[in-house]
Amino acid sequence: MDWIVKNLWLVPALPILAGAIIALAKQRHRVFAASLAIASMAVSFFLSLGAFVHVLSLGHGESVRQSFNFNWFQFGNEWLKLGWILDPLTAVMLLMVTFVGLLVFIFSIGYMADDKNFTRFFCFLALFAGAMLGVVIANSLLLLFMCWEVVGLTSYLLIGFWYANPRAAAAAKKAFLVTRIGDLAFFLGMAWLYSQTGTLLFFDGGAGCLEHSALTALVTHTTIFGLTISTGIALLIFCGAAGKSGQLPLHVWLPDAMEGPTPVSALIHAATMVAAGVFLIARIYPLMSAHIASLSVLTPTVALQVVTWVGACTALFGALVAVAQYDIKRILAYSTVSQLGYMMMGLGVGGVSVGMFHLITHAFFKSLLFLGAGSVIHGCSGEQDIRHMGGLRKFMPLTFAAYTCGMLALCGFPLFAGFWSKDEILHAAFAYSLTRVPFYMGAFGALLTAFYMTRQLFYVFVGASNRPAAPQDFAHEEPAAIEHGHHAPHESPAVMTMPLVILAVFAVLLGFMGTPLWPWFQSFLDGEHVIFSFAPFTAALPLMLVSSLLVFLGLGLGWLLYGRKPIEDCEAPDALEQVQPHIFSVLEHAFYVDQLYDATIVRLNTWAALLCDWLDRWIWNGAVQTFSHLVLALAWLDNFFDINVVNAGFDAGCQTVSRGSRTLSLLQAGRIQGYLRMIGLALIVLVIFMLWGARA
Amino acid sequence: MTLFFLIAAALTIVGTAAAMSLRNPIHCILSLTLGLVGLAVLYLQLGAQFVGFTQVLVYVGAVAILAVFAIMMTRSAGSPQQPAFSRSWLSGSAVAVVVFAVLAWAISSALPSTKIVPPQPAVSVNQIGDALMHKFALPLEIIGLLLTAALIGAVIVAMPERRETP
Amino acid sequence: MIVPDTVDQIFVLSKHWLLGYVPTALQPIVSAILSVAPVLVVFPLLFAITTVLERKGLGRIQNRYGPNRVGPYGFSQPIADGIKSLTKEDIVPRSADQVVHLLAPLLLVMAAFLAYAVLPIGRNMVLTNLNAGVLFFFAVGSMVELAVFMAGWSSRSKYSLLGAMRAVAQMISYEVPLVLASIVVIMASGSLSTVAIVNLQASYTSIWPHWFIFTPWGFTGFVLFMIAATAESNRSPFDLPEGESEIIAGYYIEYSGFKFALFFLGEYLGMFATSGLAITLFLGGWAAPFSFLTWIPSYIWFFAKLLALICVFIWIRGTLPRLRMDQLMGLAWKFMLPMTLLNIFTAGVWHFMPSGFTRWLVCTSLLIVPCLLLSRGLKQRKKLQIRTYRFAE
Amino acid sequence: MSPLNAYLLLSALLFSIGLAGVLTRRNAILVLIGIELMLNAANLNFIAFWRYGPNPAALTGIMFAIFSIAIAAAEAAVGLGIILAVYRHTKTTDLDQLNSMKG
Repeated sequence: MDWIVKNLWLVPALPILAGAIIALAKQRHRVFAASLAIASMAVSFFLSLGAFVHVLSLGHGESVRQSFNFNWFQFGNEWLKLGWILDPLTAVMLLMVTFVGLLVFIFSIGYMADDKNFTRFFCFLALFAGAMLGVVIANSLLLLFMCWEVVGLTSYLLIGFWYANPRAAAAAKKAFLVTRIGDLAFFLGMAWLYSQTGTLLFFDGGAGCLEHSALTALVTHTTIFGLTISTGIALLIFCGAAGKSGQLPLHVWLPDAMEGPTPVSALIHAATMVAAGVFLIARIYPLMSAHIASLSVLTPTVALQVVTWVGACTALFGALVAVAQYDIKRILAYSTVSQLGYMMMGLGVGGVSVGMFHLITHAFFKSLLFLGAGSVIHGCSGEQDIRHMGGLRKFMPLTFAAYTCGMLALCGFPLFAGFWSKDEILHAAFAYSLTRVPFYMGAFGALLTAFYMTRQLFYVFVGASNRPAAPQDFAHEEPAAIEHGHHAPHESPAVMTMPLVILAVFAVLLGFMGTPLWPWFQSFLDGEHVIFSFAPFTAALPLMLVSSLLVFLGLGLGWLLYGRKPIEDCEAPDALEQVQPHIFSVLEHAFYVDQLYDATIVRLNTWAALLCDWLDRWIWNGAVQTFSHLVLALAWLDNFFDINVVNAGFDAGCQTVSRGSRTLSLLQAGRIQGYLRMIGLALIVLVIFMLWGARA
Repeated sequence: MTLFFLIAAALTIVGTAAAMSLRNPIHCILSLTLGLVGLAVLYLQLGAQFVGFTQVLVYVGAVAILAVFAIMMTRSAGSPQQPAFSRSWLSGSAVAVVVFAVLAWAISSALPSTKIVPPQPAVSVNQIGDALMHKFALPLEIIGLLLTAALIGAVIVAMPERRETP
Repeated sequence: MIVPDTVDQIFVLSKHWLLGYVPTALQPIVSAILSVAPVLVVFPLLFAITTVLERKGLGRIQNRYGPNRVGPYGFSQPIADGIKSLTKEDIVPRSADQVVHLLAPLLLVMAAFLAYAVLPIGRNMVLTNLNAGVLFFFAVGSMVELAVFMAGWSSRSKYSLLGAMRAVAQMISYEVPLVLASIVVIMASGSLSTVAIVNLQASYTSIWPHWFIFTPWGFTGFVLFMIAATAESNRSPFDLPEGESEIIAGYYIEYSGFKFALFFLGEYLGMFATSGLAITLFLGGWAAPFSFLTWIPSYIWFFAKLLALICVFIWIRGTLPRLRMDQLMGLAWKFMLPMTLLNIFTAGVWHFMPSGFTRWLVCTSLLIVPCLLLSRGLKQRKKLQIRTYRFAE
Repeated sequence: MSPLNAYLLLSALLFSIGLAGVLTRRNAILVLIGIELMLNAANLNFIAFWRYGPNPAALTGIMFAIFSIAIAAAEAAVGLGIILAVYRHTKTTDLDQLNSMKG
């Protein structure tokens, strides 16, 4: 075992340690906190780099995977074991998380400079980074789950950072609860897995739950509806992933999570945390794809089919809703939802490498977009509604340039990072054996993505600057912006623009590591030798052309509606709204999903609460009261019985006895003559008796 | 039913009745002695001379005197203040009368009234002496023991306790 | 000798002669009367003579003349006394119990006279030859105490009551030794009837009579009997009840006139009766002292012995001082009783031992030694204790 | 009315007179005398049955009478002793007052 594998635990431990130390620091130790967090992140980044190089040097095949397990605690005569693993998947994720995290840390120094709770913010960030790294390196589902929970906690803390603002607190609570539902399913799956395989370690020298022996055991048994156990467990764990990655049913918390500070959104709700769900599915991919030997290797199992369909629906849904949003961060949130849908679909149809490639690229350009939005908000002193912005091109040229690179990468403009990764997914979807529908949904989604990104671009950066004289409700504005005053928007300082530039560079260049021409990334993940060949490129060429056509179509539509005539009046209805007011309002309210949930689950909850309260108040309390009254009555009865019957009876008995004894004692009154009289009478009787006998 | 028997019986009955009914205890004792002498005469008439004379010797000589002494020593010699008879004298006498009636009835009904009178058995003191010494030797010893015990007992009971200061 | 026999039986024959004239129906009653009448006459006359004899005897003992005014040498003094007692007024205390007061002297005299029924005055001259003669004598004797008590109590005076109580206590105490002493003779003779006892003593060996007195237990028995007898009849050393110096006249203090005389009569008759019994038991009754004197009629001998005993009584009365009450009681219970019991024992020994000198030696020593020991016990000078009243508190 | 019956009746009468005395007299000594009387009545019965009984030579009647007289005398002596002791203790011979022995 190499040094790096054994000491891999340092990567998550350092940020957590930094978080802990910062937690003890006082509010005014701002510089100390920031520097400590960034330092720990940097060291983790270098360690990850070392690990990445080590994995590269290992070569290919099964030996690529190295894990280190240790006994955690003993219950009964069994030892519960935990451990961490270093394989290409881990290496890539480590690299991505640490690098993006580092950039976000640097960015947030500038962004949060004016905030009072600066140190607390960095403490939470460090804690979050450590937990995320923990999830990545975990070789045991249990350790993964633990870090998973800490990640959920930190997301709650960070979303609700400005807890004074009630909307932020509500959003944090909502995020926490929704992910909690998913985690519950995840936990059930984990428990079921443990009960079946007896261990939670992924790779334990052949005995791990993801290894061949355990998988065959899981596959052979079937549960309800004929599903194999592996499928059941996989689906349960997928629910956890869906919750965390904001898939369709459990996505409602993601848009509301924008209440948190923008670096948070960038780091957590774009790059890392939401990606954790996808990483989890990638990690347990062998379980998902396990099937009885009779089926051919490539036929997708039921679990993967479910992943695919959920991914496709989420992608389409996210894209549709993003079109009708006014808040700059809310648009990006829905776009993240849509992209996560793409990733899930990629995993479902293409396999681990396809999904992971899009994840990595998405992490970079989405965090770029968020940070860009952050600097815009920072510049416009807290203004978030795109209708109040406009023409910022002149005021913030650097942010505008970086933002456009991110936007083009997101839309999948040819040769940008997004284009390659999204194309891989669409290619895999097109080649999907079962149905072609996911491909069409994906294509339409790509079109919509291009459309709403151009809409946003034109609203924010292009056109006349129609900032209102006085910004309406201050309440929900960020407190930082308020002190900023109302002078004209200005470019963000260097500490904020520098990460933007770095990210922009990556957003553009990252795609080339996984092109069909030289699929290094895919082979690296699959552990094969990368071969430079034109065959796959030529095969994928037509599909690439189709997707680029869609992108251009989207851009054109966007320019048609918003670019041609600059938006004069911020109050005027949106262009799309004029065309289709009804559909627009539906989209704007995200298909009324929140309202649906409120109407159903929340109301059910309240009713249940009322019912419980009523039940408790009347039934249980009543029962207790009646029982106590019963006991009281019983006691009173017993007392009554005791006094009147027992005592009275006993006294009466005693009196009769004493009276009887008194009368009897008269017989023995001590008068001798009395006795003698009696003897005389006895004599008489005796004589009579004798005579009577004699005469008879 | 000789005249002599009637006289003696009358004497006894009058003596005893007076003994039981007179107010003054001393008079009672004296009338009792009269009754007892009458009884002794009856014994003589029945031919038991020895028993008759012992009766007189023991009762008139000893018991009467003893009773008189007892009366003198318990200071009830004078005519008693309270009524001589106990409160429930009526029931007592009633019981006595009923007892007499029952006994009389028993006697008259039980025994056959045979008229034949067996000859007067001649008993000499020698015969009594022999019987005492032979057939009734054990009872004689026991009576001797009993009398000594009674003697000592009576003395002890009646003796004033030693702690009586003079 | 025919002549002495008819003279001896003259009274018996005369009685049968008289009976001949009586119709047979009345014969039992007349015969009873005829035999009782002489006793009722002879003994009161004897009483009269002894009063004179006693007063003249005492006088001579005290070196003075007795009564010598009435009749020759004062011998008709009893007639004068008799007339005096008859003419004296009979005073009865108001608080006295009339009936008992009257009955007491009568009962006393009656008891005394009844005693003579069993004494054999002469050969077959006995009123009733009872089989249990001695028992009859004692039974009747015990009525005397009752009479004494009646007399003392009925006169309702403290002195008379005290005297009566003393007399009764004394008589009861001495009755026991009296009876036990006579038991010796009964045991020896084997019969309770006085006539048999006298007939047993009437035989002679050579000239000496077989009187019981001539045996060691006989002599002690006679002495003890005589002591008890004097106590029984309240005479001389034992005349505490009518000790003149202390309580004037004892239980007959409240009597006067004829009742007073009756008391004296009863007392003397009692004395004659007990001495008569002594004679029949120890001195051979009517038997002559010597075989050659048997020709003298038997009743002469009885009365001669009687007069002799009377003189002894008078002699004792003149010489011995009066005893104290506790000495009297002590003598009775501490000396007399043990001695009589011992006497009975020696009589038994006497009966079973072969006759001869050893028998005499053993018996006399058996009697003398305890007598000396017991008498020493009496002589201890006991400190005169303060008189403790034995009243039942 | 055979002589035996006469004697028995007489003794019954004597007995009931004694009993009446015992039951009615207040003075303890007179009660004792009453008891003596009852005993004498019994003796009379003994002698009567001896006299008119089948086997006078056996002398059992007389023996019984003698022993009974002896015992009666002893009993009288002890009884009077006790009465004296009671008197010394309670200063009274009245039976109605001597009722401390009661239930």
